[in-house]
Amino acid sequence: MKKLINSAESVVTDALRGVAAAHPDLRVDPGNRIVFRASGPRPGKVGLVSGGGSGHEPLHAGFVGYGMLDAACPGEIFTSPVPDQVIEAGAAVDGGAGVLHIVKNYTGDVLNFHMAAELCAEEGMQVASVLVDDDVAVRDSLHTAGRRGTGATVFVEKIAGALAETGAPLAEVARVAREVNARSRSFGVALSACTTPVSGKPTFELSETEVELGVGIHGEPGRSRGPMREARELVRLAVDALHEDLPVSGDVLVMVNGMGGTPLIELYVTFAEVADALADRGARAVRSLVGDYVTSLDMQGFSVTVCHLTEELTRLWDAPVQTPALRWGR
Amino acid sequence: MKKLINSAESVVTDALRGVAAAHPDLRVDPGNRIVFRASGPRPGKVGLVSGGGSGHEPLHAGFVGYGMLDAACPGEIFTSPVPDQVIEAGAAVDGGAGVLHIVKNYTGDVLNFHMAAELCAEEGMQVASVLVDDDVAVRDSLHTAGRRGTGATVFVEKIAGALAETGAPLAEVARVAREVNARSRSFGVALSACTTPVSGKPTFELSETEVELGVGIHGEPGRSRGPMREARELVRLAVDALHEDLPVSGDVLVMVNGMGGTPLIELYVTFAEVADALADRGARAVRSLVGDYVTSLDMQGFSVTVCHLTEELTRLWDAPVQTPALRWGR
Amino acid sequence: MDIEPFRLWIEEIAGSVRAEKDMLTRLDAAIGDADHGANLERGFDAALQAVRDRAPATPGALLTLVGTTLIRKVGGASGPLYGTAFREAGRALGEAPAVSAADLAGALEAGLAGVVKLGSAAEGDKTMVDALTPAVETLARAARDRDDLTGRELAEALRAAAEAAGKGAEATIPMQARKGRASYLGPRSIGHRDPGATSAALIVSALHRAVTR
Amino acid sequence: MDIEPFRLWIEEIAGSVRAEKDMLTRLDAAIGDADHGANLERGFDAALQAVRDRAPATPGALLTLVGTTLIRKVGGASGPLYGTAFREAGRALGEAPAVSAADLAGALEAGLAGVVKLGSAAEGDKTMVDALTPAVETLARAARDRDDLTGRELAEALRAAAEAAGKGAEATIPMQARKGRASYLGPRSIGHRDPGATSAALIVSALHRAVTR
Ligand SMILES: Nc1ncnc2c1ncn2[C@@H]1O[C@H](COP(=O)(O)OP(=O)(O)O)[C@@H](O)[C@H]1O
Ligand SMILES: Nc1ncnc2c1ncn2[C@@H]1O[C@H](COP(=O)(O)OP(=O)(O)O)[C@@H](O)[C@H]1O
Ligand SMILES: [Mg+2]
Ligand SMILES: [Mg+2]
Ligand SMILES: [Mg+2]
Ligand SMILES: [Mg+2]
Repeated sequence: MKKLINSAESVVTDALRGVAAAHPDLRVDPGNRIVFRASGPRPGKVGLVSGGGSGHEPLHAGFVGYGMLDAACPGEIFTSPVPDQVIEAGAAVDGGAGVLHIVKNYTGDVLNFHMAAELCAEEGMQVASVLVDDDVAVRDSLHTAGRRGTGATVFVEKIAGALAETGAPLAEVARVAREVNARSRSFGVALSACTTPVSGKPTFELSETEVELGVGIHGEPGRSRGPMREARELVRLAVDALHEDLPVSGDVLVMVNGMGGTPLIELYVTFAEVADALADRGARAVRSLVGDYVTSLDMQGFSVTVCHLTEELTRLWDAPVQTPALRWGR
Repeated sequence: MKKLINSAESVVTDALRGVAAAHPDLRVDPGNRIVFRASGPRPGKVGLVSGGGSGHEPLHAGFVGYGMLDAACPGEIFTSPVPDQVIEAGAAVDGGAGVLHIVKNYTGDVLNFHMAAELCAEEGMQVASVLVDDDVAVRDSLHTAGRRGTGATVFVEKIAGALAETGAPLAEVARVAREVNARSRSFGVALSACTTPVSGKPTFELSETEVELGVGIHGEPGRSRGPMREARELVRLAVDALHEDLPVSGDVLVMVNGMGGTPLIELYVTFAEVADALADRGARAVRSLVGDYVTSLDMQGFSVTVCHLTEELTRLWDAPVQTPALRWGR
Repeated sequence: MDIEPFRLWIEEIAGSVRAEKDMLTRLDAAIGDADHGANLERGFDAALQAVRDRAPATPGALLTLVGTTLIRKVGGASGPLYGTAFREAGRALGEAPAVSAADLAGALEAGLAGVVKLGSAAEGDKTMVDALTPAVETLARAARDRDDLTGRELAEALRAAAEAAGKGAEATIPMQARKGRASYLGPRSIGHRDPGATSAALIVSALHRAVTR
Repeated sequence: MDIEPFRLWIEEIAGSVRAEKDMLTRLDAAIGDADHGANLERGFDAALQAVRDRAPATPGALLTLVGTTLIRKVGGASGPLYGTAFREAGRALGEAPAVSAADLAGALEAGLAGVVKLGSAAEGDKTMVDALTPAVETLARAARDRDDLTGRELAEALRAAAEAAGKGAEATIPMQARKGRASYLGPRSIGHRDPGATSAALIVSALHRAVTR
């Protein structure tokens, strides 16, 4: 394993120093490991806090800024943040209109945000939580941990962030966040596993002729293993999985997401196939993102996330955003 | 080799379909392999045309748009474009004020752009060329191919693009482009080689304990091989190499560039060390980019590019830009 | 039992987590995300440090401090779960400067209940609950049968509890996970030992060693 | 010589480039960017197609068409260089429907001059020039000595030229590159055979085969 790090222990803190040095619009609290907007809370605006394990950059710190998050709480690599971070972050960004926690559905994230929310509520803070669980590779059921939160997190953060910017109340911001999640589905395919700095070994082994279908964003192996195929066929498998869960049609927002190790030229090849596969089903990719947005360290592969748009969601998606990783309209 | 492609032969065309589908602001001519601004030429504005081998995405197509390029000509993977592309692109973007060719200094690019420029001139088009040659890993001399053009290309395209947007004449735009190049230096370090779709094998072999110092952007092995070290020390080597060639001081624009396979969290770790190493020499990273801007397919590693700013260059860097890969101020 | 064996317990846990870190991570790599060893090392090192720095006065205060530290430092699923376990156990012990074997058993029962309430895993779901439940039941049964246990009897009960925890962890191998990350694998989680059940067994063993040291 | 051996030449080049594509790419991977085989395959396949589609009437027109096609299709360093070589050679042959061995030698000299003018590489710089120069000189010497060569003499001269090209390519191994991508390696380019010199030798060999076929 070769990694551009000083030590496995200091990766997250070192990266936060880099974030602070690179982005004057952000303020970093390295001790508590929180990334805020430098501009501070805006009175009357709902504060958006998200967080999760590191290793998924630009998620979440890269989405802090005007029109999106107010603060991000990065945990250790692939480990959810601790409640203290979430509590501190919420207190710092609360403009009096309450705080929305955007939580990806993993046991660790859920439990730690849950504890934080309880403690915040005890101290009189208005807190709502929205759970992102868009990954159709995992079958949902009452008796399991439920679906994982993956690519839709970017959509939820962007769209809820845009609504919050208008001064909408907490309940409304939470409502739209849940709506985005309900309308979004993701599926991932890995060509290779990833290697965490701490373990130093790939999280699973794939041969030169295999892919992992339905892979998670922590290097968890997926639903099944299959033979490597050309991009067109891998995309068909992914779009079929999305379609089976929630039939695609109409205007959709699409993200073709690299996992950290995929060359951008391959993501464009993939996007071309996704757009075709959607068109074949009568859906139109009217808005899109192509690139690395929710990564898994150095994993190679792609995920597709589709969100079924409404007029409101399209408008909020198009609204100005100014963060390190998403920027437009301003 | 596993790649998200349909075939080695169709990578570039397939990716161009993806670019067309993802970016309504761009117009793609798939036959001639040219990416234009959808808005077309603006009368009186110098047209900026760049191009080069594919595999370096987002360079160059990702930099087509307001405030930057007017057209990009992607060649095959790591192979310069052919003169026809450059001629067609220039004819389409010429708003009557002439066309600037931004050419990275590789024999193939130089020869093909040179042939294109000659043919354009024969047809009465006003053409100027600027050669980007910022890579200090290659010793410059009259008897060699000279330095390679790498990261500074992004700076040249951004800053010359901003000046062209003001309606400045061709000679002025070429002058500022050359100034940016003269004030910029780059150095790259590879942790792994890259694999082209056609060859299917890594361009060189590196052991688990080695790095390639001064690597090029086509998977060319670098100046020398050295032991793998922590990020801080690799950065010192890179910044030393820059400093030896053109002492760093004052306000600088810095890019820490991934090579396609490097996790973003590692690039932030790297940026933190670069900012420190510059500060130790009395320079300040007042503007920065951290991410994948000039890639080498799936190569892992980083390159650092430093541009010594002037007031004019800072102003032009800050000017609005609206392209797939760089976007601000608008 | 005064506070000393509780202090030793945390020391023993920190030591065995450090020794078995790679093994725990390897188990987590197979069906999770390869961080369980690092998570627990970070957590118990910090807990040990907190106990040294803050020198809590009672067993209850010590366990509560350990739990709070785990919650604050570990993250992931195991942080809040183990953290809650220690906090609930500490709360059950109250402020008594010394506690009986029955108190200890009651505290561990409270800790387990906290884990189940927070994570809503049942036995058979392939989690730490599968190691903790038989261990806690073994100790509780021994303590329930008698007024109080002698030192030797307590040691023997804890040995049996540790053995039960180890068996419980072993028994997770053929299970299909229904909670935590491993559940994403569905049937492919079968055939792997659960990392949290394995660390739970280490924690119970550590208690046995702490009491007999 | 009428147009036929020239048509055959392009066919032979396309065939041997296709056969040796991987070898050329491997050489380019060692000191360049691993595309020389693909570049030339794309170029000469297109050239062959163009010759078939457009059926040029004279040797000069054929070589010019090949050169233009290479420039349009190959890209990279080798595209303009080989393209210029064929275009200059074609231009030298003018519109004659048949040409002498001396004409051929003159055309190849013109082609080589075009390469040198465009790329400004000298012998010893570790480029295609190191294979082309001895080959062109060998042929020119044979043609200069005589009024015109018989078919057998021309074949023999081209065999010698091909051999000289091969030796020239071989001789690039110990050279340090001063032009093209390989120059970036500095002393590390030593010990590798130049891909362009190697393909140049294939092209000269192909001419020998075309004339004797
Ligand atoms: N809902 C739950 N209830 C009880 N234990 C759980 C639950 N979810 C996960 N666990 C335990 O946590 C362990 C994983 O811990 P760890 O790797 O530290 O956290 P994470 O899964 O967040 O990376 C699992 O092996 C399992 O024993
Ligand atoms: N300036 C030059 N003059 C003559 N030949 C050159 C020059 N530069 C490069 N070459 C030849 O071109 C070959 C490489 O061609 P190719 O791989 O197709 O192009 P690129 O280097 O652009 O990828 C080299 O092996 C060398 O023989
Ligand atoms: Mg984890
Ligand atoms: Mg090339
Ligand atoms: Mg884990
Ligand atoms: Mg090449």
